[in-house]
Amino acid sequence: MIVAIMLLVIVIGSLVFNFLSPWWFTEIASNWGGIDFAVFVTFWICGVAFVLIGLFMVYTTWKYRRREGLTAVYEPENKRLEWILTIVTTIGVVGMLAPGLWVWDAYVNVPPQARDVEIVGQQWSWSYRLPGEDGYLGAVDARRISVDNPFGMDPDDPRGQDDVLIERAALHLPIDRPVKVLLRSKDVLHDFYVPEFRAKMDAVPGMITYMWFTPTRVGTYEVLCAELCGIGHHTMRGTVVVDTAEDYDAWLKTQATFAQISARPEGDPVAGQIAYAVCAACHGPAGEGMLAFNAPKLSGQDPWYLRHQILAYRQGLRGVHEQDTYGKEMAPMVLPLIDDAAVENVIAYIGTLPDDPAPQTVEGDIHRGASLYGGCTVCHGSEGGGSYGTFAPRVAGMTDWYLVRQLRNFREGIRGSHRMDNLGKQMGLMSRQLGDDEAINDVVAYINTMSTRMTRTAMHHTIDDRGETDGG
Amino acid sequence: MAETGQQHPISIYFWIWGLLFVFSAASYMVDYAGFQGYLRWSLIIIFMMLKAGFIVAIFMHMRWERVALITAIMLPPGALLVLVCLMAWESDYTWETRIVYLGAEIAPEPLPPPSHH
Amino acid sequence: MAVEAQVPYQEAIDVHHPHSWLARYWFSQDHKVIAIQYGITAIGVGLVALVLSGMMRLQLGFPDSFDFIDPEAYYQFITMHGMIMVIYLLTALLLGGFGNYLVPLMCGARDMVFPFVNMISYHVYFVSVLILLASYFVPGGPTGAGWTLYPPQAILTGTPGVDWGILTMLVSLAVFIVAFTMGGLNYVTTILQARTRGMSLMRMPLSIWGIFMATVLGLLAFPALFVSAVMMILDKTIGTSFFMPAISSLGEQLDYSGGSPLLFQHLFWFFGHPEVYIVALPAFGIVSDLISTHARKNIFGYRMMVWAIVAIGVLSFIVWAHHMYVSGMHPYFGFFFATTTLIIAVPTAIKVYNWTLTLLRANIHMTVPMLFSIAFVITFVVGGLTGLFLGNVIVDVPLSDTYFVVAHFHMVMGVSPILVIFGAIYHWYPKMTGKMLDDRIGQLHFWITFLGTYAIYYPMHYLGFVGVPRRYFANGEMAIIDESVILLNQGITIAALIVGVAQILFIWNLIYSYYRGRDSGPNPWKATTLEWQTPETPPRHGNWESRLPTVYRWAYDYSVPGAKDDFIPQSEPSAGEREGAPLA
Amino acid sequence: MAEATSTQRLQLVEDWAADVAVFRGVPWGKAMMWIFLLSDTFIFSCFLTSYMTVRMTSAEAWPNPSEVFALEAFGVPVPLLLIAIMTFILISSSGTMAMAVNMGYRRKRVGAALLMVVTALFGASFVGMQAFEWYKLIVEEGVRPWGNPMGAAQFGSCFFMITGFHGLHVSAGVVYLLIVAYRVWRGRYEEKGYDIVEITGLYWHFVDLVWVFIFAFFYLW
Repeated sequence: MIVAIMLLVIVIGSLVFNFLSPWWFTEIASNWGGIDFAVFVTFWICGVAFVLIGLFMVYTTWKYRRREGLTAVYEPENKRLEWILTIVTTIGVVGMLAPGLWVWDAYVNVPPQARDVEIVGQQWSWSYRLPGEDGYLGAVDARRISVDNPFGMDPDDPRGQDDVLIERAALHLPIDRPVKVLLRSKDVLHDFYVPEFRAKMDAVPGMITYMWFTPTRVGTYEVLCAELCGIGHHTMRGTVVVDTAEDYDAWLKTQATFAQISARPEGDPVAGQIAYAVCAACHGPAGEGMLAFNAPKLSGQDPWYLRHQILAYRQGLRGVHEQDTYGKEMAPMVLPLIDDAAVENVIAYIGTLPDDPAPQTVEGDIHRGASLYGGCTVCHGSEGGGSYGTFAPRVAGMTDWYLVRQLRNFREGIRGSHRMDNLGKQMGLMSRQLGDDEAINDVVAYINTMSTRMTRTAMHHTIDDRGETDGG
Repeated sequence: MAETGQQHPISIYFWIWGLLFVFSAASYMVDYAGFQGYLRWSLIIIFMMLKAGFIVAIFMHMRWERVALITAIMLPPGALLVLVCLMAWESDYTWETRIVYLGAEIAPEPLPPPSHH
Repeated sequence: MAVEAQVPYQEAIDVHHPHSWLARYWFSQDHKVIAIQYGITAIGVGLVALVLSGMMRLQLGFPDSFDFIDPEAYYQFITMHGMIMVIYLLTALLLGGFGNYLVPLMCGARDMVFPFVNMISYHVYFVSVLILLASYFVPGGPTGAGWTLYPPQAILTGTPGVDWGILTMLVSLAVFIVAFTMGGLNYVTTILQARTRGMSLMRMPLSIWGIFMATVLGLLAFPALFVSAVMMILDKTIGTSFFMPAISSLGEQLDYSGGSPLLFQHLFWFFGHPEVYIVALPAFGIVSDLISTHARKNIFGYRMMVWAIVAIGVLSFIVWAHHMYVSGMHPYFGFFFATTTLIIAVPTAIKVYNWTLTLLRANIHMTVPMLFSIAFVITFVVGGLTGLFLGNVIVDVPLSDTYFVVAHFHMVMGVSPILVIFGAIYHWYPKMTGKMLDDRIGQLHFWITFLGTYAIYYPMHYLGFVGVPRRYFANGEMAIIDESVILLNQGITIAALIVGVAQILFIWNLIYSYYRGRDSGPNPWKATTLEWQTPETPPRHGNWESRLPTVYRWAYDYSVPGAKDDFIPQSEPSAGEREGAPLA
Repeated sequence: MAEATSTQRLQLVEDWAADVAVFRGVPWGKAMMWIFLLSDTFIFSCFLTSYMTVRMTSAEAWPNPSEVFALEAFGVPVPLLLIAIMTFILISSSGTMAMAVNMGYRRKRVGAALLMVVTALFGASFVGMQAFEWYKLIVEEGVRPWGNPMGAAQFGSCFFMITGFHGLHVSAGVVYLLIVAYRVWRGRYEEKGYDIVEITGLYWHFVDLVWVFIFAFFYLW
């Protein structure tokens, strides 16, 4: 008796859950309504089958439960019934499969007017490449990938010169124009997944995969990685912005091509020195950082990181959170750097400043810090030297009080909370591992031990610390 | 009963032995003579299948086994044929993306426009 | 006559009568002892995996609350949990445990055809478990590559356990495959060549059919895993490039070139999909027998059931790439694999119909094994139907790699087989020990497990509809996630913890009833199959007296009209019913 | 002919429907060996399929095995010379094995044992030549599992892996043969019958069979 009742509860309960559930697909933002339709068909055919079988079991377990005088009927088989059920099932299966294959056919056949976009996955960020005016993407080779050529472009391929390179920033797409997405991976498997687009495809190293869709709704969408790609898998986020045609064209004009990037003159430290005068007021004449002005040490920091942060301030990705007092102070300070050349100059000048380890002010439990730092190693390096590959800045030998504050800001969402700031979001997710302020102090205290080690190494061998740490 | 199990005139083994020598020599000659392309591949496969067939049928006595055993052993490798065919198709596809998009050296100049499957 | 000549068992038994504890319980060649060895080891290692799943749920329900779970540890949990559950618990318990115990008894044989090989099989399995568990004690800990172990990720920096963990995992798998092959050859040969008189294939209980087909699948599918494990070990240790193309990992150029990551995925799933049925088919078979026995009714459509098992087994070799729809394989494969996958749904559905139709006009004894069987059917229906979503290629696209997949495969090859295993243990424990398991504890264990697992996995499908990706250590701020999703996750975690803790009831019942349980007698369920007709309970080594039993009928003569009892054992001669014999 | 097939079909159904044993008259050991060989077939096929895949996906040139494995004879490089000799040796070992089986069933146990020892010797010489070939490839041609001067890295990887795995099978077979030969010679199977020789033979022929495929697909293709 109770079994029949419980089965009934399960069938009815599942139905009620389904109809009351607030959990369903997000509103679609691409042409793949067909996918939703196929899900819909499958869902209802399966739902009806579930309810029928469930209710049938309720009936049998209630009607034929053990009772006085009840005997089972001996009935080895019933050919007719079995055939009918087989045929009904087959019809149901065909009913699901036919629309499924129909839509799949559309999914794998790209319309000829679709424009190519290349998506490059790496641990743990997304980059993009658009063919320039010629409509072709230039040749690439994993062997060419380096700090200076993150996309592995072939510099001799004429078709690659006008390719637009968007490194670790948002991808913009024009609305209502089909795009063919070509996926490439530098290292491991990734999967480009925007829930609102429904479409999804793995990026596989050593080959190119593809899918296509047409964005149909203007908006900003979050990109997730849907294929396990290492310990940063859950932090591998990106942004896709679907624009109107005009907005898209305006955005495209601001993006640099491969040729422009290659032709960029190196920064001029002499010109940079003049611009640096403004910075020196807070960051110190030698870029050593000053606690009194809450300004961190700049000397010895990787140039790509400095560039990225200056741009983040300029674009309003950083220093906008209302609780980020010092960030908000910094934000207007980058405005005098009016163009890319000015930024490059000042970075070049900072590169000439002496890299003396910052004084140590933070104390904590080094052993606990060492074990907590385990999770940081993959990106920041076991010696805290940072890595361009993971876009993680150097932390060893930098101003430790600044690290403490930034870790706190990350953890509490004061920094890295801007929806377009995917790298900040990444650090935010990782920093949650440090449960309390004590943990932050411990880990920074451990980082301080690296800076002493680093200085010693530098004194004895005078080798480049980045070369040292990247090996691990 | 075991004594009568798989006992066959010894001459047949000599015959097959000789035949295997001939087929091996023939497949070796395919290489020596430098045949190329489909002719080479089909000859290699023909001689290979002949050799494999004789080893299984005569040396391993499959020819004299009952049909139940023959079917039980010979049918399951059909799954492997599916695997091999699909993997060949798959490899060809992977190779194509490497040539078309990853600028492998064999790529002809100029490249054809990106093809859509 | 040839077979009879090969069975000089009577002497063998006397010679082999073991005396010391070690000879009796460790170096035993008795299939029943080996079965229990397999069972205890598998359940033991399964408990480890259960604890790991509890820790994963803690992190998912209440992120940032547990210091000791960092991303590294989390990915190690999911990997070890998955691998242990699929291979070292389910495969080992269903085939090594139930296969070993039931095959000779139900076929009417004295033992496996090669008992010595069978014993070695268990020892090698034990070694593979030790190697697996050793990965928690090697530098860097176990691998965190996910149970699918996809390269390049599995052997590159950025994944936990990339130096030692992955190697212990791969070596352990290879060793397991050796163990399985030794056991599996025995099961298959015993079923094919060493049945008793009168036991034709079409009179075999469905349990044996399921175990037989699953073992055949294992013998043919595990090679693919073995080969890929060998190649990945070579890629990792001596730098070959089978699965590794040119790679720039974390900013560093590696020496690999030209390999194909997709090759691994194809090989893995060429093993992996049959593996699903290696777990499912024995469960299908066993549950058929449980339902028939406890409903006092013949299984409905026996012949269809057999052919469905065979069809599922054959088809399982040509559906593997439905795990790879969005892997970037040749796009046209989608058509082929979606079609074959949905074809396999037909025989599977027939099995479900026949289970429910067996209940129709039956006399259902709501014993604990019956409860678990009914729970299996409803759980399997949900798991099977959601499988159609994932098999129907385009529907898989938005759902793959989301929690829908997690919910689906836990329903269909996690909870379903486990429910059958519980039912089977309640069913056969009396034969193994001579004692009944306690009924009240059993009922309690059943209700918590059944309702609890349903509460875990049914709502989890909806996380997948929302689009929440799987294998995320923490979701953080994600555009598609709102408060309600977080709440749902917490609810699932609480249900999972309750179910996990409730398994103590089961373990307690096993131990308690061994000492205090009611005596069962030889055939407490009044079942027809041969294992219940042994002269002794538990049966001694050799199973039967000097004469092997002879089989006169199929395994499902329950409630035969005109019969004295509501069951007629398979070994009962059909003397009294020659005229109106209902069986064709 | 048609009549024969129809009786065969009948026999097929009868055998599968029989009680006790499906393979009538087939001893347990032989049935088990056949099923094991089936499983082993899947192992080698997966190795060869992987080889096919990496070779077909390779964008780099595949070294020409005919040149790589050439051997200098009388001052002239002869393509695949050693491989051809190895092939003939393995075929000969299969021949002697087949006759050992025959001898066994005739209960000529000394002859069977001797022929098995000859088979094992052929096998051992095969492994020896294989070792020489590896040596030549590694030391003289500079082929390594992770790379080679001639082209795609997978050439070496596949070669060492596949021939290595086959070589292990041959070596295990040699040991197996010697053990069984010794027991046959001692008369251990006088009562039980000589199925064991046939079972050993099945394994040995299988090893030869695998070589046929390796020869065709790796060396000639």
